[in-house]
Amino acid sequence: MARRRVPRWLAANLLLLPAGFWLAVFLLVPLALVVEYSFATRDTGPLRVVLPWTTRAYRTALDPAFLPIFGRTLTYAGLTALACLLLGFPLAWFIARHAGRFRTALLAAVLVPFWASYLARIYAWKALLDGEGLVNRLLGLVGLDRDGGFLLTDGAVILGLTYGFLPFMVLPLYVACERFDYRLVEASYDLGHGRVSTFFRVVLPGVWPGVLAGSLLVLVPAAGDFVTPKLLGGVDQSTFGSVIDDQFRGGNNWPLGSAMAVLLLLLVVVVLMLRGRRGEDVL
Amino acid sequence: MTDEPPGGFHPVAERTPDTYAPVEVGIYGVTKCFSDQVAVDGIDLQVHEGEFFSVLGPSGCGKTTLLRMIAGFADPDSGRIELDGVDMVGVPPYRRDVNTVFQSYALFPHMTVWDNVAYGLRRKRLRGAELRRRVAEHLELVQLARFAKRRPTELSGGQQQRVAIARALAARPRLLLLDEPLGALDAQLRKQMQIELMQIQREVGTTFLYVTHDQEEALVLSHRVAVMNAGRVEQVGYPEDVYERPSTRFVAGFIGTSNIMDVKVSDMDGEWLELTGGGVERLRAVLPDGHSARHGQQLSVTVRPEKLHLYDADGEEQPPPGWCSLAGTVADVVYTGMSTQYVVDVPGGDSLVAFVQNTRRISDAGTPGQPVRMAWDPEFTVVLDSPARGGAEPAEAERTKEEVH
Amino acid sequence: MTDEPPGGFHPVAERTPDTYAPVEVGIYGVTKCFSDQVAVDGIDLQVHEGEFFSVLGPSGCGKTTLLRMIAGFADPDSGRIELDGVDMVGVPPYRRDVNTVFQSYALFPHMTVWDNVAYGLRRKRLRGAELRRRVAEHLELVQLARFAKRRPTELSGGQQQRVAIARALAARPRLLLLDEPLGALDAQLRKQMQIELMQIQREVGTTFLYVTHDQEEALVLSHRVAVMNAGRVEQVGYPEDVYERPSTRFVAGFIGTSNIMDVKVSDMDGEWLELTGGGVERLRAVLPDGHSARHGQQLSVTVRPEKLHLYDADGEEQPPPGWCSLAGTVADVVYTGMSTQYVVDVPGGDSLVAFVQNTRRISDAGTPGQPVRMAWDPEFTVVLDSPARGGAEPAEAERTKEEVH
Amino acid sequence: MSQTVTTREPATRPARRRTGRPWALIVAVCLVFGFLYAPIVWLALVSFNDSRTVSRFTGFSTHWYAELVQDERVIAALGLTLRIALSSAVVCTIVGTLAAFGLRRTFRGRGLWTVVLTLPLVVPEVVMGVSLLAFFVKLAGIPLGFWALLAAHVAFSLSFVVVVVRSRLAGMDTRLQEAAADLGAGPLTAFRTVTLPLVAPAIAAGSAFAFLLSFDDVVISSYLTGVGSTTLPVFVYGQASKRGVSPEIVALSTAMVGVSALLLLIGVAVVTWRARRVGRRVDLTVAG
Amino acid sequence: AQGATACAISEAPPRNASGATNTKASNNVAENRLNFFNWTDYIAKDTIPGFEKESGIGVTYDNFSSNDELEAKIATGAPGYDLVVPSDNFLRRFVRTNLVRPLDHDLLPNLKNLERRFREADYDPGNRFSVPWAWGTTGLAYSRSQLGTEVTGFDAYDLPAARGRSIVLDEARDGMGLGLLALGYDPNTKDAQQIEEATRYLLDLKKKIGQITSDVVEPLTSGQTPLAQVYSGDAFQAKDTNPDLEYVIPEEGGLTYVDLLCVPATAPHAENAHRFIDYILRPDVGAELANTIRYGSANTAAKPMIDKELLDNPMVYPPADVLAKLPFTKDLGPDVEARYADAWTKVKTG
Ligand SMILES: Nc1ncnc2c1ncn2[C@@H]1O[C@H](COP(=O)(O)OP(=O)(O)OP(=O)(O)O)[C@@H](O)[C@H]1O
Ligand SMILES: Nc1ncnc2c1ncn2[C@@H]1O[C@H](COP(=O)(O)OP(=O)(O)OP(=O)(O)O)[C@@H](O)[C@H]1O
Ligand SMILES: NCCCCN
Ligand SMILES: [Mg+2]
Ligand SMILES: [Mg+2]
Repeated sequence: MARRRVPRWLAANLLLLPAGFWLAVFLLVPLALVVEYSFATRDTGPLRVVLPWTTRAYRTALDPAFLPIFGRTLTYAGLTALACLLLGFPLAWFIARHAGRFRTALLAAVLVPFWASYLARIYAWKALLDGEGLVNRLLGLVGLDRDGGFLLTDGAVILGLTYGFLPFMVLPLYVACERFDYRLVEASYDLGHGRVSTFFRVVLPGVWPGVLAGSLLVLVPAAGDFVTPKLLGGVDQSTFGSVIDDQFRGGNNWPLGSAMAVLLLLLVVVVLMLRGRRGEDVL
Repeated sequence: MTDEPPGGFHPVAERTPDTYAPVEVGIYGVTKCFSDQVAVDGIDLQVHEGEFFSVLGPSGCGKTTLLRMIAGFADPDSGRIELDGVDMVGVPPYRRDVNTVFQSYALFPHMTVWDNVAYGLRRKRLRGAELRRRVAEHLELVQLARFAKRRPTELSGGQQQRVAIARALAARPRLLLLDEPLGALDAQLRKQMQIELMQIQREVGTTFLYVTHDQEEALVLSHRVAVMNAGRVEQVGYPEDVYERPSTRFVAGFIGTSNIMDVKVSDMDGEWLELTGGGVERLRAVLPDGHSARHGQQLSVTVRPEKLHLYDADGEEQPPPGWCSLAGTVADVVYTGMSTQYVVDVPGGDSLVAFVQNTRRISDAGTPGQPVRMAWDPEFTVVLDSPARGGAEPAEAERTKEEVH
Repeated sequence: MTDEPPGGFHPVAERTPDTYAPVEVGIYGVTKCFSDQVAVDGIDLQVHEGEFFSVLGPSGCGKTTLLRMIAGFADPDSGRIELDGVDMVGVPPYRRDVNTVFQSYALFPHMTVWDNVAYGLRRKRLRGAELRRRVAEHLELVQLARFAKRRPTELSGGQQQRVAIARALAARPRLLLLDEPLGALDAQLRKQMQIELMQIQREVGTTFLYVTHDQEEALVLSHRVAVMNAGRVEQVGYPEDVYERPSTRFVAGFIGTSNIMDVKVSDMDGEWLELTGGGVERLRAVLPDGHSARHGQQLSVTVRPEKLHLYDADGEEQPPPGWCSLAGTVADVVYTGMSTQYVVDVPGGDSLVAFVQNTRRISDAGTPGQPVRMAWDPEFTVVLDSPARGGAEPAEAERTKEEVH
Repeated sequence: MSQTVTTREPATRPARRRTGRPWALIVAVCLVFGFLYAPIVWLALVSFNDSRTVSRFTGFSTHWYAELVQDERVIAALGLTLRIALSSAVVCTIVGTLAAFGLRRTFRGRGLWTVVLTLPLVVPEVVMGVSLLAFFVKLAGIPLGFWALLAAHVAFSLSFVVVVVRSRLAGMDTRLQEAAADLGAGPLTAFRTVTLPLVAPAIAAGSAFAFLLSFDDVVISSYLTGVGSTTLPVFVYGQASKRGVSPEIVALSTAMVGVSALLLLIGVAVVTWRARRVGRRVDLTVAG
Repeated sequence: AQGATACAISEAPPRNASGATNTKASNNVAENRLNFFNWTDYIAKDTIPGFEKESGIGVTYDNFSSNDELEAKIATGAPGYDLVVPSDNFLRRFVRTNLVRPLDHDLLPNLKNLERRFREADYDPGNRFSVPWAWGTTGLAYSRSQLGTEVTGFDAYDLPAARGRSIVLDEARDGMGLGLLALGYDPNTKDAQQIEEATRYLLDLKKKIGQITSDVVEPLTSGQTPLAQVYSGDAFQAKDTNPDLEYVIPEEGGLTYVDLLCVPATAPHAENAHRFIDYILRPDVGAELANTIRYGSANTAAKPMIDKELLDNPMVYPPADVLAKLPFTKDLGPDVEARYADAWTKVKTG
């Protein structure tokens, strides 16, 4: 009757097998093609490996000229994640702690607007942010309007990104808040810490997995999104994602686009490898 | 009753609270309901500065709820709570100079034991060496110095509870609320901690509001004790008042073991009542001050098991004349270490309990089935406030009442 | 020692376990370490079928860890655990006919009280009316019938604990592990629950392995008791063995209050030892079976506080001749309800504790500063196994040892 | 009680009655919902606009809705998109939840798995689209269309499910699983009765993500749509780049939001009703 | 040194020698089907139903929104399309990489209906691979009321009302073309120096404009932008809803673009594709198409049936002197094309 238990590593790997299979076939193998292409010689036709092998694409990709774009990408993504956190936390906290039996309904209500086509939503924002748009007119009432509206500004891009990615912050945060033991807040108040101190010392660490997950889910796709900046941003809205996109579209430079993508992946892999123990449970 | 100067004899002089000290915690007509139930039901209590005040009561009687309102985690539905004379309604917990040892510990899981204890001190702007000293001191107090770097999940239940105590104590508030702070500790450590808590309380002069389910603990540690039941306070008084002169049937049944008998007044002789019932041959009791009784009145009386003396039914030693006494049969003998507990069936279907200290080896004790005579000095017969109720056990009866809400 | 038939006198016949019954739980040389510490250190224990077996020990001594290994949540690092003669290594918890009342309750937060209790029964394929009957029965047992629809978070601490008990009991396993199951209950309810648990145990014949920090509870409920310290078992035996004849200094100090004295053998007379030390005028003790002593040997002896008699130092009543006796001064008098505890300073700087049952009103008691004489029958002097150690308190000393790991 | 005279300074500020509700929080929540629904309200207004332009309101009309229901291509695209989104959400939920559980405790290789499962978040959309296109057509010989789209959508949505479910699992009280095992629940039963209900919010969130990501994807899908299988976003994007967002699409968006809001309300009603009924059942159980 | 390797992404082996002029086209799959891949909203209502009715061939009609999307699909080899509509610059790349098959002129008797200019165009002389679907020009669209003046050339980007709100197309050759034309250079120049100057000019222009994007219709109709470089067809789409708009070919010149029907090398129903091409070359069909999409028609025979108003519109059918300033985008070979691409990347990211 005594029977050895399935060892933990085996159980874990079995559970991971379907995901691993899927990603190996539909992500890693295709990415291998990208890696191959990144070492090819440039040609104007797509999807052809053109010899000789060269690292030229990598040299171009590492050109410091791309640094400002990299910086802008991070700024967009970072500010978007921050904005999502600032907007998402009150929402998540409220739903988790005060919404009672309307929890699910409110959560779903966060997602409902996303049934509208992405482009339709963005165009709606364009209209709202325009010089003649509602936002500008409302702000005009308090003298905060801006000539020509807020369209084609970095602010508009961040707003658009925030709008698009907010659910990706709210849901993980909600999940974390719902699990959070509110008695710890009471303990903190009890020991004399006010709301702000308690938030940073007890609540935030308590919901940290959710913050991490949400930030990851917002930060990374926001950094890769180039459609939103293109539609809402001004002239200088090139992001790392859009540069890569440009290299593929218009047949500009497929090996360069591939090389940049490979570098981006490497960067993320390194960051993941170096992340702290605390994050390991989430990412 | 609560503000009277000490009435009874007080065995340990330095334990006497200064009942003329200002009121630190004033609870006036406080009521708190949950959706379907009254958890705290119109409580009035005043705790004085520097007092060690205990609240005793059955599970679910509203002790934790009361403490939560004092700490500020919940607002009373009606009534008023004053700390130091100031109405506390609307004052958030972190502005009250009150700390709590939580029944569920509520330790911060993401902090080490050390950081948990330091948490309240940081708020008080303690830094560097001073902070380290205070934390170390309190960790030593609860014998956890070597666990400083662990996380709460890596501790045993008792160890966690000790961290909770250290954390609340370290902040040295004016008022400390302790919600069954020693519940998870073994008797040995518990006794040590009791002594530590008492010493700290006497030294620092912090007012303690102490919830416990251990009656002995309450009696030993406290200046005064309140006994709660189903959201109400049934009796407030000095430990020996509550123990020796329980005012209600509930208190008598709840504190220690009580032999409660439903009897009838058959005669009155000055302050002495002659009673019949419970199979006792001659039952007498002193009428409590301020009470009156009439002939034929139904009453409940009680006598503590340790006041009962056991005599061999046919032995030569017999109770002194004038004692209340009755014959019975030993039904059960339970060895409890320090003493042995005899359950004696008496005529009429009831049974009484007597404690006999094990001053001898236990093999000297009686055995089940043995006929015995029980007797006690009538001055230990205590007349209870509340009228006799149905045959239910007191605690049971209270719970049933609770269900009415 | 564990498999010997009952040796001492047993006050309550029906409580005698059938120690010839098959071994239900066999623990052989079990050790369990956490990263930096040995939690369970080579334990050997056998619990028999139908036995009510208690484990007592200080906070953090490894009780919960031991239970977790029996339940199957953790595997021993070395050693073997057998249930019903079958080696359990590798058998998952759900294949062991064992249920646990968790120290931390571990109630399912997403289920009502009712569903929590029904959980184990559903796993046993109980459905419909039968299921409802069993759940209702157990909810009534723990007096929570009216809370059936609540979630655990809406209950008081004691109520949660009762749900945990009902949940584990309802499944009626062959072996029930109870980890401080009554810790959060008031004394009244606790006593009721003790009786219920005992009745259930006797009725159903389930083997109980019971962890408690309440010594009296252990002594009252159990067939046998094991005392643990720092991951090891210090003594296993019948309750009165452990209480009256503690074999180590630790057990003596841990169970009840003990007066421990470090003494020297000054003479030997058959089985009687003449000892000097502790300021006692004539100190005698019986050498335990199987032990030897030599002249001049250092020993520790103990005497229980309830065995001590107090005499007015200059009163006319004096101890019987032949008794051990010494003079001292009352240092503290603590009222504990049923009895009063006297702390008496004796020559040499030590102090001894005596319990006197409050058979009289407490105002009759002595007062601090009063000179007294203490005496006891030498047959109650108990010689301890372990050699005398430094001046530290026993429990303290053990904890220090614990630190060595 | 007459001794309540205090001469010392009050220890706390003067009492101020606290109201029961967290008003500041409620205001914040309303503002966030305002932010979320502002463009939707605008779309709804425009969808009833008489004229073709989406910027000037010229009169009320349901004209665009009428046009919409007649547009077979939009309806077909919507049908395909919904089928893919639902399938993708189902696959992602199952596969992703399993993976999240696999990563729950440490074991050798967890770091590597984590990296692999995070990668899809990072791969730029074009790169993913192009490489998958090459993979399907050149390497695997899988025809473009439903299955290719599904495979791709699952590949890029999977991480979302994994991340959300993992964040819920992190630090979940393992004692509850132990309690379930203790009461005789095997791993599957314990999972179904205890773990699953507790992680359900995260799983639901994850599947919602998977659905929305698939439902809204343009870039990757545009490379993988096969002959006769255009998804709605790809169709809309094509149209928009030609002549802006058509009022028809605005009408469609409004209708989708309207329908999902309606479904939501029905769902709430059903759940509330069921909860009441279950409550009553337990009532009876207790009574009887 | 361009060679296909054995690796995964490799050039599909040419199915036929690219030199052949007249190859027999037949269906690989015996099916009455045609898979047609075209730009969104780029067809007349009756074009497909008419063809289906007449030929008995069922048409699957799908849309794409950029040449790149189309190229990627065609390039992988087997997406199943029989007929696609790349723009002229992409057709040249398709031809160079053997992605399209030569047309079987025997199956295209109506080829004769084509205007001469499109029979000899240097993107595909002799219509070996393609037949024009529609053509248009790159120019400027503007809002007269917003700018308050007529626009004649690229100096309109300096108008105060246009500052920060105007648009340049996000397409390498069109965008660079704007720079080259503004500086008076040939938009098909191979001169590295001129390309470099145009880059600098555009970087400078960037400071004045609002966006670089190809999505111009929406901003123009809604009035968000008062000035944009546009394809003529898009301009008319926008003008449909916003009559305030005007389209002008700047005096510096512009480019002519043609969207071309061609048959991918892998087409399963090549013969059916030819039947469709021939159908579209019919005067009535061509005219209906032109009247609907309002792009220029290359079908001379259809002219009589095209709306007078369209024919007379110089913006759709510019007079000869203007046409002379509107060259086709030429294939400049891989190296120069790459130079344009890099320059454009620099403009966008700089
Ligand atoms: N997960 C863990 N990691 C590290 N140490 C642990 C862990 N769990 C328990 N310990 C340590 O092992 C020892 C034994 O713990 P255990 O929980 O068995 O004690 P216990 O006897 O049940 O105590 P208590 O009466 O306080 O509940 C303690 O010192 C504790 O700190
Ligand atoms: N959140 C809640 N919702 C509903 N009822 C509650 C809630 N919290 C407590 N109660 C109920 O209020 C009553 C009083 O609870 P409280 O926690 O004050 O009891 P307690 O005296 O502390 O008991 P214990 O000794 O068991 O901890 C109990 O009957 C409990 O079930
Ligand atoms: N239909 C417009 C295509 C433009 C290509 N350059
Ligand atoms: Mg409580
Ligand atoms: Mg424990």
